[in-house]
Amino acid sequence: MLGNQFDTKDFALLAVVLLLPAIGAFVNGVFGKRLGKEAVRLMALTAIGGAFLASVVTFLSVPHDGGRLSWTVWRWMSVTGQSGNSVPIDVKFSVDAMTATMMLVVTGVGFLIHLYASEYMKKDPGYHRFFCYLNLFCFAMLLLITGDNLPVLFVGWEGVGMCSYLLIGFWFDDEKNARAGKKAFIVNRIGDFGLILAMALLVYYCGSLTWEGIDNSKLSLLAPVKIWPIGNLSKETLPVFLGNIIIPDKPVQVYAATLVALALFLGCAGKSAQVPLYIWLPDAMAGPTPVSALIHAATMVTAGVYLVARLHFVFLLSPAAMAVVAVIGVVTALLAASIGLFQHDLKKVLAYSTVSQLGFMFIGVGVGAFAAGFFHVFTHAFFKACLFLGAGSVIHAMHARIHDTDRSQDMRNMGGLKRFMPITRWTFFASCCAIAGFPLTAGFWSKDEILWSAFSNNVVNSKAAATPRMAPYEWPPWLGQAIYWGAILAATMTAFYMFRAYFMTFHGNFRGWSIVRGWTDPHAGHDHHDHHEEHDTSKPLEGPEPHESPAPMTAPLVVLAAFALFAGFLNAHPIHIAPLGHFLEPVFKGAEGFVSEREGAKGLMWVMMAPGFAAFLVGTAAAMYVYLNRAGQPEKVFAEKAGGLYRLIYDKWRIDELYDATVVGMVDALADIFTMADKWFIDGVLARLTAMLTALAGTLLRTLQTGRIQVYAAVMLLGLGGVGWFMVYPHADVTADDTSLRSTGEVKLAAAPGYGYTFRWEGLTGTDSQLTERSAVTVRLQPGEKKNVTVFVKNAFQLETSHTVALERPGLPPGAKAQSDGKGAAPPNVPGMVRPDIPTGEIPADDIHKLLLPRGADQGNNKGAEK
Amino acid sequence: MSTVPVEYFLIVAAVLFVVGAVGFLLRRNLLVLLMSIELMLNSVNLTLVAYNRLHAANHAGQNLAFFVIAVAAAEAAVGLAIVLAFFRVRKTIHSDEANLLKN
Amino acid sequence: MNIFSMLFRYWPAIAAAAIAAMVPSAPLKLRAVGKDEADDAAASAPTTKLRVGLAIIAGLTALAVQALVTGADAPVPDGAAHDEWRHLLNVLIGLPLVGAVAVLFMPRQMLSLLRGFTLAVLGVGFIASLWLLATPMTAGWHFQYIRHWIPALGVRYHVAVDGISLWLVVLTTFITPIAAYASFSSIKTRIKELCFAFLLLQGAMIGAFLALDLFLFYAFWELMLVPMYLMIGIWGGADKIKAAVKFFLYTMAGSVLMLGAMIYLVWANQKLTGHLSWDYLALSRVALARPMQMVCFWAFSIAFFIKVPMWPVHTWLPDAHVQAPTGGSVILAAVMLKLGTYAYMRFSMGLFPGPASSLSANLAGVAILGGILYGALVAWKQRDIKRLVAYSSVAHLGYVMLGLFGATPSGMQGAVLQMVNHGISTGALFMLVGVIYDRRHTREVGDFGGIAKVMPVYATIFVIVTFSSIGVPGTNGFVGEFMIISGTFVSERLANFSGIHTVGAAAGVILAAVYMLGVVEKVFFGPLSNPKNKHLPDLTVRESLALAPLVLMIFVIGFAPNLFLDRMKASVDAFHTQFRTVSGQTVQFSLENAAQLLPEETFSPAFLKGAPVYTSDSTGDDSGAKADAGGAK
Amino acid sequence: MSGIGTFDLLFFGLTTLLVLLGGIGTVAAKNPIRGAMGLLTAIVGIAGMYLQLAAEFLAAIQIIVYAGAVVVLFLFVIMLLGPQATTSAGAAGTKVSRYFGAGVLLVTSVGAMSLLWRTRTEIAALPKLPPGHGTIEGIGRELFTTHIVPFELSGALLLVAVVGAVAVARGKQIDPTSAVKVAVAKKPTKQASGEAEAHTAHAKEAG
Repeated sequence: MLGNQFDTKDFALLAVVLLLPAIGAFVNGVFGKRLGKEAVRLMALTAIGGAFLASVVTFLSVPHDGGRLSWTVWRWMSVTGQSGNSVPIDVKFSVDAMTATMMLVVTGVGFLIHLYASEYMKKDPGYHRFFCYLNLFCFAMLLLITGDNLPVLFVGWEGVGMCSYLLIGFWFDDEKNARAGKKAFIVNRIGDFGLILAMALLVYYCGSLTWEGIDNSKLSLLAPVKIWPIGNLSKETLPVFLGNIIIPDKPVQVYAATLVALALFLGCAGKSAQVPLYIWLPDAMAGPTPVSALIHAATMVTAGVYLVARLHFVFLLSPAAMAVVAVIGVVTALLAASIGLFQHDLKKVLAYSTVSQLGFMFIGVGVGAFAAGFFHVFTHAFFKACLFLGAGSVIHAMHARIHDTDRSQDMRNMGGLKRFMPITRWTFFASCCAIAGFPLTAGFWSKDEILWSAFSNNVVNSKAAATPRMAPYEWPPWLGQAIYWGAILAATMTAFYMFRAYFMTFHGNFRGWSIVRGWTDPHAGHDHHDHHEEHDTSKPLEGPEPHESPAPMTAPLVVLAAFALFAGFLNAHPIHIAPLGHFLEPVFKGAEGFVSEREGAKGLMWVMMAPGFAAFLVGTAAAMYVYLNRAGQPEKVFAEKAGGLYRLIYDKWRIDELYDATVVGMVDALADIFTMADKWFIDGVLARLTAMLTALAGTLLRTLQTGRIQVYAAVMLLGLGGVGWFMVYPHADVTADDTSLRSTGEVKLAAAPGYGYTFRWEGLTGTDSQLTERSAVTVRLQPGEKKNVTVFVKNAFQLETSHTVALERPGLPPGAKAQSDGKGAAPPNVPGMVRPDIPTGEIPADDIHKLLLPRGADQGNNKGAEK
Repeated sequence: MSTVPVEYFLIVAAVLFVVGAVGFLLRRNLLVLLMSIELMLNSVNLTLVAYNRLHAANHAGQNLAFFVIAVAAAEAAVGLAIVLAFFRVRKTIHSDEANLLKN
Repeated sequence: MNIFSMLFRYWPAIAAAAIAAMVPSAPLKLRAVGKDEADDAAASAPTTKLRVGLAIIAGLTALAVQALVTGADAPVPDGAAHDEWRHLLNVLIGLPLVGAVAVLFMPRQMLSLLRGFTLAVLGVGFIASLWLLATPMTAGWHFQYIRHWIPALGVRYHVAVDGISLWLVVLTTFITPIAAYASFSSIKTRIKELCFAFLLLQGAMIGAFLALDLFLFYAFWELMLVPMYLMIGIWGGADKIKAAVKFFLYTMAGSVLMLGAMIYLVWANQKLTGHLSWDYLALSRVALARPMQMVCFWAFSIAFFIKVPMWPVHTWLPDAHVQAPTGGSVILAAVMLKLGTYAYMRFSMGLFPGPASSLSANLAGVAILGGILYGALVAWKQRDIKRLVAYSSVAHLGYVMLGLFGATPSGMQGAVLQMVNHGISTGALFMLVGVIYDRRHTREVGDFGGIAKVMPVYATIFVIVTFSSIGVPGTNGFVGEFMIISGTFVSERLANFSGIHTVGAAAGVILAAVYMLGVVEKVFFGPLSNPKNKHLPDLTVRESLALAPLVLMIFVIGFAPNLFLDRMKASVDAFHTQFRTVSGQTVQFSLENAAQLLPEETFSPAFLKGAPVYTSDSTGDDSGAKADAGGAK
Repeated sequence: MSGIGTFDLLFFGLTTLLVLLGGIGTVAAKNPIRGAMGLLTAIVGIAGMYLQLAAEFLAAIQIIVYAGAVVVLFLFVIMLLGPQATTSAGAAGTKVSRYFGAGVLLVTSVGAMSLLWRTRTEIAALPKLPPGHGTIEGIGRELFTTHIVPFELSGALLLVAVVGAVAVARGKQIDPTSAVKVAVAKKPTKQASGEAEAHTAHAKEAG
């Protein structure tokens, strides 16, 4: 709308958006303690509020034709590309439609959560430290979104990882929280390992790391890359039996695009808690609830989806990677939803629901519906933040009497809170409907869009046809439907556990403590955060009525609930009201060629919406039956009957233990072996063994020193004898000067002189000379002729020895075809030595591209000598 | 002047040297050690003079022999002084006693 | 220049100084730990001293960065030789050595005189080294100074600086005063010998970085061992003698091999050119016979691998670090290890490019498996923090060596930058470990727990430095590692191994997080169980002033690495092209049993400026004069 | 072998006999006196040989210095040592190792002799002697022209040897002047012993 006010190339408003949170973090962090809580709160809120306003202005001034507002700050560094050219990496920010929306979400939801947290954390001594980290997190998230190239995104990427480490471990005096923070950072770091690999690959193949740069040179990603066998492993270099087992006859080759996409996806899986690396998110609930709301619901976890959407043109080049993304998405959705079914901790339920909803988003981007996936990110931010904040206000109320974190979050201690906390109850209910997919709510539209595109999309790599060498992977026709039905199952489970949580918390009677009207806290001055409860648990706990949270906590709840209900209409495709869809459309226009409607799914859109709605109905009804009418009895019955399965699901399928036993255990054992080897083997051999050997040699030689003079004299005599022996016997040696061997075939032989020596040569051309003083002889050789020359030496003591020298002149014997080039053997083939074998004669037209394409282009090894 | 060929004298000198060496290596008495050293030195002098007889242009051999005698005398004096001091300390001149150099 | 234009021009420095002055919070109970600073008894006095100190440091850094930025894009006067004062390098090397001798004559009791004099000399050295940054570092040698030392052997005093050695010299002059300043509070006995050791160390290290004559390099290389041996031996921990001897013998064994190879090389050069010369420029033209090339390469490289330390010969480092005093181990980690990597790049890759390029794939494998992964895993299992940080520097230097083996322009620039980064982050880490060692006299991780509650400022700085050493982007660690990893993948030298090597190197990033965060969690977080940790005083003035410049540099390099990279770019690119051409030639044309002299054209004229020039009649004595002229130009 | 005067041969046989018997006598004698006498006869024999080899001056020197001084010196020392001088022959070292040593020595010397024998050539004819060869004038002229430096040095050497021999042989003599103090210090009073201790402590600390 504002369109042309700002210069698109030097969009400095971004400085305001980025720097405000950074300044807020610095001021709160360094001076917070002295400024006092009010000032810290004011600083934090103004920082995020300002950033939000600036984001709104940016949102309005984003050009509609798919252009971007960019702002280059300075040259960060430059890296060497494929053929030695230097790839510049600048600190550059750019905003297009997607980034603008994400900025709105981050700063908008961020502001609401800051407002909420300023009330929630009021009594916490580390108030200024909390807001410093929160502001720093928003700065890092904004960096991530607005980054114009992968390294700047990576700065934000690890920045948010670092902030989540600090925030999860905020109450670090409890060992459990610190370990959860460390676990989150390390698992994120495993993801970042994938991102670093992807960046290295892109530098090599695309010669650039900015979004346009990669987009322009994305075709070079279609070069096949030999994955296996790596290095010089081949049938020859390996023992035979091992060789033909692990070395396939044709090397395993994969598109570079697939490698890059999978590496990127590993990063996204780490950050957005997908199946292999999701274990850190449930433990991240150890942090304060606003942290879970902001980081582990609205912003950070969606960074993975943002990255996949941002680099959709890379993912689209390899349908195999898209399939992996979609399948992992549906598997995560199912796994997390199943675990969420029986969790008792309210925040754990919400955590698993986040993981499951993220699975949905990855299904969306996996099947090529990037706009749908991104829209689900948009709506999920609202209702998940509202759920977490609702849970926070419930926990805040429970803290009145139950101070132990685990028991205050346990749903079995809650129940019937709808009477005491009406606002929290209704907002929680609204968000539950949204997430479960109640028709017309935000969740319904975004999830349905994903389900429909999963059902109908067919992904094909149209560009792959251009490179005939490797057949691109085609999607099996049934995969779309399989994902669709898996998602439907996950949706039912989502509806079930969400309403289970709702009913267990707000309905039924209050199980926390017996409510005594007008109850006053005996030791009022008690420090709110004291964890160790003195009074015994034998007599039932009394306490006041759980109170509704104060205004700054409930206001954000209401706003978020409103968005949860009505945000769906921003992109409701079936009823063609999709302003946000049109706004995002230019960003993903690159996807047309690759994603098309499956012919089997023509016109079935409205029909396929029914299973979605049915899922919602079944899930909600089941939850209502189990937890509202029968107040949770069936769950206990099921627990006794299928105890094993129940406990297995309750223990999160024991995936953590599986990881500990395999991956972590293996690395631990390897570390022990290395430490032991380092101490005993390497240090032992190099340091201690040599020391011991020298000591031993010392003792041996010491025995010679007997102190008696005659022994010394005798040893001297032996020495004399040895020298004498050497003098007495003759030594024959010959030095051959063959510098002119090649040209004239003439070799000058010279025998080593000695006292009283006489020489006799044999094997010369014909004449065997008698014993003469002559010690030097010249031998003439024909090309290709071999000759052995021996010299006999006699000395004054009439003792004689001999020494033979083999002489050989290279080249063909004179008779053969006189073609000998006379040059030494061809230069040896040194691995790694670049020798372009340029074929002589004309090059047929269609072979030219073979020469031009980067290394590994032809059938041979990937980065071998072909470069 | 004698017409005995020089080689004879060389042989005698060699035998005398071997006798001296045997004496030095086997006898346990320090004095006998010193005497056998004197014998060895004399045999060397004899060889020098014999060769000087063969190449009679100058008296190099004999001069060297002369100096060897001078040094031998000095060496004998000091050697005997040491033996005396050793005897005063160790009350014996048995060569095995002089083994302070043992490790 | 009225106040406003001055204010306008230097606003970043003034702003930085103002912010830094406000950072130390007033009510912080800064009880001085060191008893002898009686004058800091009053609680308020140290904070003002801290405020002033921090303000100066922050202001200077901002000024330096501003100067570097304006210097970087100021139009480089083409061809006009900047006023390169010929004797600058002699001052850089000579001043500390003369200072060391002067310290010996000072009375032993006047501690403040000794300390003041040492810091003054080191400070002047640092200021002088800033002049190096002022001149544009084009390819070729700068501030070259040549004088005949032993004409009979063809040995010359030939020192020069180029892009590669520039930052290492500045790192030395930057770190040594900090290490000295920090260790004056913790070391109370035999101050005179300590000052002597520091000054001798500084002189020897800078000499080693600048020497271009193999004999001179070897002299400084050995001289450097003596003061470090003294430091470990005298002020070390429990079994300091064993560790000092082990350190000395390991390095000495390596350098004796190197000396043998040097002598062979000089002899081969003499056979070819008829003149004896130990000069690096002359000897790099000698292409030995193929097997001898390999032998000499290994002789040189083993000496440098011991120093780096590379995998099989690294076991001296943990012992030396555990026993060394704080100042000693800061310098050992920050600068002395870099000598190994710098010398490998300069001498092993410079003199024997053929074997260096053909062996690069295998050596890179050792650097990754033995260095990055092995170092990280063993570090994870250590109970002693200093031993953990020692193994972590084995891992970090594995990256540096990988960058050198990969031999791509950005890989090598990343390697040189990573040397500087490692110097700063590991130097800071050792100082931080020294802080808690001075308070609790134990380095066992188990003895600490939850001290973030008692020492908040210390905890924050430790976490910042941890993130820098892990390589979180935005700090200096990431820039170096990223350039090295992308350089490895692009490198032709690693041929078909570059893929698996990149994966191995990137995996190191995970393990770095594992062991560093492991120790941070055990030391800082968790309940404050140990009673002795209840009332540990937070950072004293001296410690925070020592740490402040390092923490600032972490962020400066993290956000603006280009200031550093621009100054080394020309030299590294020139080195890279020379490495490629010469290795190509030596691999193809070197004979089996005879050495050859490479034609002069294979080397760029800028490189050969200052090489010994032999006129027919005399054996190079006048060449010295001409070469001096060359130097002066 | 032709041209050797019978008298010359006889004289040579006599001197060889003297030399070898003397040598073996020196080495084999139990009593050192007999050893010294053996040495004397060997030296006189060698002097005779010098005469045959036209080295009169040396023969004289040999008799004067060697026979006159060195052997006499040996006798003095033997007299000084008295009965202990004759060490018990068989005491030290087992018989086996000594005779084994002798056997090895003889074998090697015989082997060396046989090797030398292989290089034998005809005996070279004795060259004509220039006049005054071996006389005191010839040696004197050369001694004081070409070899003047060694001559002076040997003078210095002899001086040093004498002083050395005297110093070593004399051993630790009690300083006559200090006799008085020693007597006083005899009383074992605490003060003196303290002073002594201080003295020794000082000595140890200085050392």
